[in-house]
Amino acid sequence: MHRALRLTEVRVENYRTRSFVFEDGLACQPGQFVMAWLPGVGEKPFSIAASNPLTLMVVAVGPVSEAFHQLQVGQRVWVRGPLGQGFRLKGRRALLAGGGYGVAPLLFLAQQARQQGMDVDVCIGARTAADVLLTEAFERLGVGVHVTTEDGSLGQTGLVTAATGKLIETLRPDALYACGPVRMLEALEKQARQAGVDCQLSWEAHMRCGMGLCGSCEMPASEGRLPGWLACLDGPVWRSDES
Amino acid sequence: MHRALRLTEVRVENYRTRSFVFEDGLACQPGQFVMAWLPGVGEKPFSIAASNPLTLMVVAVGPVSEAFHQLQVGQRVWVRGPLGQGFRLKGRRALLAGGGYGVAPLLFLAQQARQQGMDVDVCIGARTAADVLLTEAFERLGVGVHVTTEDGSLGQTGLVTAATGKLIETLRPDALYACGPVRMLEALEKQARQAGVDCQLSWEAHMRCGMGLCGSCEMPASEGRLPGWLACLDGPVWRSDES
Amino acid sequence: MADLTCELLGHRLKNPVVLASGILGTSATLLRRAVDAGAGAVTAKSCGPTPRAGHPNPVTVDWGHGVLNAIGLSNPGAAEEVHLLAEARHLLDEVGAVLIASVFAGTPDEFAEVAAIVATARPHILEVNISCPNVRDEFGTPFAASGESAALVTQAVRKAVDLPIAVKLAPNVPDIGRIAAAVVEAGADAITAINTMPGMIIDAEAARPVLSNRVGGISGPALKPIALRCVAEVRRAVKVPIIGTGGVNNGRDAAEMLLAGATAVGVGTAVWYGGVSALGRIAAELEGWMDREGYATLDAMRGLALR
Amino acid sequence: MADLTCELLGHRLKNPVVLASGILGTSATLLRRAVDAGAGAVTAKSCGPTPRAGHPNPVTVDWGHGVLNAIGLSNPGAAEEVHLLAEARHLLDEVGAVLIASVFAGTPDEFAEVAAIVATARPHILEVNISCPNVRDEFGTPFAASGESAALVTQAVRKAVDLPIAVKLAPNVPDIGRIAAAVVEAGADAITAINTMPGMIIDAEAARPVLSNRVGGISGPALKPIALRCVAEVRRAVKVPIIGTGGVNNGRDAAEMLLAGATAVGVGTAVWYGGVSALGRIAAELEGWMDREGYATLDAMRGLALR
Ligand SMILES: Cc1cc2nc3c(=O)[nH]c(=O)nc-3n(C[C@H](O)[C@H](O)[C@H](O)COP(=O)(O)OP(=O)(O)OC[C@H]3O[C@@H](n4cnc5c(N)ncnc54)[C@H](O)[C@@H]3O)c2cc1C
Ligand SMILES: Cc1cc2nc3c(=O)[nH]c(=O)nc-3n(C[C@H](O)[C@H](O)[C@H](O)COP(=O)(O)OP(=O)(O)OC[C@H]3O[C@@H](n4cnc5c(N)ncnc54)[C@H](O)[C@@H]3O)c2cc1C
Ligand SMILES: Cc1cc2nc3c(=O)[nH]c(=O)nc-3n(C[C@H](O)[C@H](O)[C@H](O)COP(=O)(O)O)c2cc1C
Ligand SMILES: Cc1cc2nc3c(=O)[nH]c(=O)nc-3n(C[C@H](O)[C@H](O)[C@H](O)COP(=O)(O)O)c2cc1C
Ligand code: FES
Ligand code: FES
Repeated sequence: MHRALRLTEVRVENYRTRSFVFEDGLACQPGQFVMAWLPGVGEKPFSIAASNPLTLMVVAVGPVSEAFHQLQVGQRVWVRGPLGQGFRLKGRRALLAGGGYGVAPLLFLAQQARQQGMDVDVCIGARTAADVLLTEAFERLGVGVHVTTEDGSLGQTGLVTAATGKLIETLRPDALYACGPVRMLEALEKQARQAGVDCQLSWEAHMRCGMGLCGSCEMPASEGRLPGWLACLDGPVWRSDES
Repeated sequence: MHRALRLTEVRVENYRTRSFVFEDGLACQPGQFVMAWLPGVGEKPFSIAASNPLTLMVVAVGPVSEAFHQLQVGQRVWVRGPLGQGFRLKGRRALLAGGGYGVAPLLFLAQQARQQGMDVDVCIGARTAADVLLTEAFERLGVGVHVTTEDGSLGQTGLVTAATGKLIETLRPDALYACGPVRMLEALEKQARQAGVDCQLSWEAHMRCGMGLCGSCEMPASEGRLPGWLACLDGPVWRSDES
Repeated sequence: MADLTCELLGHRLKNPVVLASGILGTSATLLRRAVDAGAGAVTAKSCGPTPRAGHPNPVTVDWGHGVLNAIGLSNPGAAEEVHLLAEARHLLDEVGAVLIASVFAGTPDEFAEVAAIVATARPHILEVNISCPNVRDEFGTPFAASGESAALVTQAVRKAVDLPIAVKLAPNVPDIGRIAAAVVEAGADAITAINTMPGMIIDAEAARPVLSNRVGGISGPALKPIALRCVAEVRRAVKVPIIGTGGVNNGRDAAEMLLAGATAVGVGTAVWYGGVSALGRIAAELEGWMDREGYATLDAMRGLALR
Repeated sequence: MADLTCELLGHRLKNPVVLASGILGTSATLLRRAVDAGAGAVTAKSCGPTPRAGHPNPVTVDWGHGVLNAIGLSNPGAAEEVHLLAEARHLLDEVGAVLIASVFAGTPDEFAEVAAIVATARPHILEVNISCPNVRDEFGTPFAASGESAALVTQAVRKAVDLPIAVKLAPNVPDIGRIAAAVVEAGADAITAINTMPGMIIDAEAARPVLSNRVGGISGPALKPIALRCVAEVRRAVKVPIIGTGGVNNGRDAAEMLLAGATAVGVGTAVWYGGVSALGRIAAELEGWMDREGYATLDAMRGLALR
């Protein structure tokens, strides 16, 4: 069943991205997601950006996400979850890498890691300066922030892998945690494997049931993932140390 | 749902009465009952004679109770419950009165009362000496036992009310607790009212659902009981202090 | 504070909670008790032409997600039922509650006879139970199974009595809307939806069905989505009032039933989960829920989920 | 140690647990995963003549006593399904598991066409889904609603393929035994009982049905007593094997299904409650239960509750 949760705060994160803070907490792990239903509009998966109070960060790109952006404080969103398998922090030193809404679950992860006293760095990749998200929020947690933009309008010029490549060498993190577009994750997986660093990657797939029943979120087998891997049930986070 | 419980002991109590001891306990109060189902035979209500391990005492009088008497140690009985409202001990001094299988829930009640350090006396009424039940079990608990038989073959001659009448005067119990045939309960209720003593009476009614749905256990309204009183839901124990 | 009053076939209910047939409806005193506990209207246990003892125990089982019952339509017969209903009418008039009688029979003609006898006790409404799943061996497939047979019974009862009649439908049909349309066409003033869904609980260790009748009717939580769907389908098919019944256990469930298009809300198995006071609690919870959600009247929410 | 092997339409299953259609049956790799997790046979997702995207989200909801779904028969179309099934057959042959294909369509002729196409992939068994409750608006009342229409589809498929066929029946009919008899008469080699029961879940605060399709099919715990009753009724009506499906969530549930007369046991929603490994766990629990209760083979317990 869905729980109808009221919004207590709507924060503008950038020109097309808002964070939605709810009245209640939800016991969950970073990397898990919820199915958020806007009655009459639709239901989509969203990563959990904070657990207490529950917070989602939504990029307006289509019907459901744009309807989200119409919501005012006091209105309700219908949520079921938490669903799926999240990240599992390991060791003392974490390197995070995200693109697009992918920084949302990483913020939650960074919060947990810092609480446990870990050293955390995050690489945030974006097309241009206007797309960069959450830098201040990470900084407030005491996380080292490394921005890359494709057009060089902020931070280092290039893809996020430019930043992570160097940081893997210099920081020697115990694991790399990432969420973002498929291409980015594929590049990061390769990078981590070559450097011999564990990685945990949150994959996006087309989700319908979110319950491991319908099969629509099956991911193609890869070097790491077994055949028949379901993003909603076995993921969204895949861990190199689980295969 | 029924729980299938195995018998660990079958005790002969008299020529037509046996106690059945089960492998498991059942959290319940004296005066509550269970519906016991013998698949292929039928299901009937039985008072709980002890809760841990669960014990029922059955008088063989018809199809279900006679099938009970065929059961051997190791066989199973299907039980649902506990159901209904039991006795509630009050004060320091309890007078119990029972006839027929009615002594079964009183034994459980006496055990609880003695554990709480109360003074307990029980009056056991029967037609003849052979029908008298559980005297030793009560004595072992340190309960004062007062037997009456209609033919005078054991104890005092007469009905159980002969004994209770005197004991109400001499013991001044805080309450009278009784289970037995309707006639006996009616007489005891009158006696208690006249003596100004609280009473708690366990009534027998025709039970089908045992769940307060079917209406078959409705008792006629009386001085004490409200109209629409259901033995399975509101009883089987009726308390003079609840009306 | 939301207004819970409800108009049902010309009668005003203090709230939409209706005690469902077969639950505590076996005596005038129990019907009155249900009203005192908070029901707006009460339905008597279904009564047939002649006395029936019903099935031997076990007749009910709570299987974890609902109750399964095969009481077997125990009833005192129509002649005796008249006294029961007359006394009930008397006890309910004292407190201004609505009495619904319920009848079943083996043929349309017999339905008419039983209805005519029972009507002499002047219940406010007559419910026609064409859907009891527990006696099919004796009476063949229930009348609720097809629009034709359902309409035949309805017509017969319609001619026999001048009371408003509600026909009670079964969920185990491919298209309940079609059957509702047929009985309304045949003269039904209202629809009660639904009766229990036929089911069987087997005890694995006993290697037997638990109920002595083997098959029984599912009620309670497991029935709710079936009932909501049936009420919605009936609502789309006909305009008459619906007594939406099945799995209502709290005020929010009652709200869902109203949102699906029910006029009033039947409650049965909730009495097992919460005692007789569940009737009044459900009405009170509904009021609280309406206040929180900003509905002032039942009309404001009725059928809203079908928009 | 009890012998769990099971003969189904000429094929030997290592255990009677069959992955039900529509659960994880959308690819060869997922079908193989279900086998690796412990299923004795697996059913592919129902496939129709042409590709279908299915309904928009929400398509499923866990409502506390079961799941309601209206996926909307998403499928790649028969032509594409042939590749999926051929690959699945290949992956399952490696481990000796049985593959059941499933088809649906809008007319008996179309059923025959789809069946003939799908049969070219040589699944071991073909399931004929005449009972999906989620597409009735598009295809009219489901074929499972009457013996006549069910028989027409069965005959058409029977003529089109030389594979053993199991016809999958719906619970929302007055007399499932009669429909089973009609399809067996028409050439069905087995019956799958049952598909989901049509239901609706309304979210009170949203004042809307949760599923975008409004109506969906009930599966899981709430369906179990309906399924057991249907299996028992089908068992009494016909002699062919039954794949008993509905609400089986543990080994004891599987035992109940076998005691009701099922030959094999379909499992779907348990995968939500317990993950894919539920399939193997159910088989293992059934074995443990049989050992404790003293059944050496499935035959020893099959239909025992109907004595
Ligand atoms: C596990 C998981 C977690 C997710 N977490 C989040 C989250 O935290 N925040 C969030 O905003 N979204 C998240 N998404 C994506 C989200 O579920 C929706 O897909 C997204 O909101 C678009 O839905 P829509 O109905 O608005 O538009 P749709 O009609 O579904 O999409 C419109 C178009 O935008 C494209 N698109 C989809 N997502 C994006 C994107 N992020 N950036 C650019 N184009 C896109 C689609 O491919 C399509 O072409 C997550 C998805 C998954 C599977
Ligand atoms: C709340 C409650 C608690 C009960 N507790 C017990 C209990 O602890 N032990 C117990 O043995 N029974 C108890 N009973 C009675 C029991 O439920 C059955 O009624 C009894 O076992 C007879 O059932 P039967 O199927 O064997 O015979 P039935 O066919 O039901 O009865 C056979 C005949 O015996 C008569 N009869 C029923 N009970 C008795 C009796 N006790 N003495 C003499 N005649 C009787 C009946 O009126 C009938 O004429 C209790 C009943 C209730 C309502
Ligand atoms: C014990 C029991 C007895 C019932 N007897 C009858 C009956 O006699 N006539 C009838 O029309 N419905 C009868 N029903 C069905 C109920 O009236 C109601 O339709 C059904 O239980 C669904 O509602 P619920 O889920 O609130 O119980 C009975 C139900 C139960 C549980
Ligand atoms: C998400 C989902 C999708 C389903 N899709 C199909 C389908 O495509 N074809 C079919 O015949 N049955 C389908 N079913 C019904 C199942 O095969 C099964 O009959 C039903 O779920 C009851 O079994 P269960 O309680 O074990 O889930 C589906 C069920 C679910 C839950
Ligand atoms: S979304 Fe249905 S299985 Fe993952
Ligand atoms: S036995 Fe059914 S109400 Fe008491």
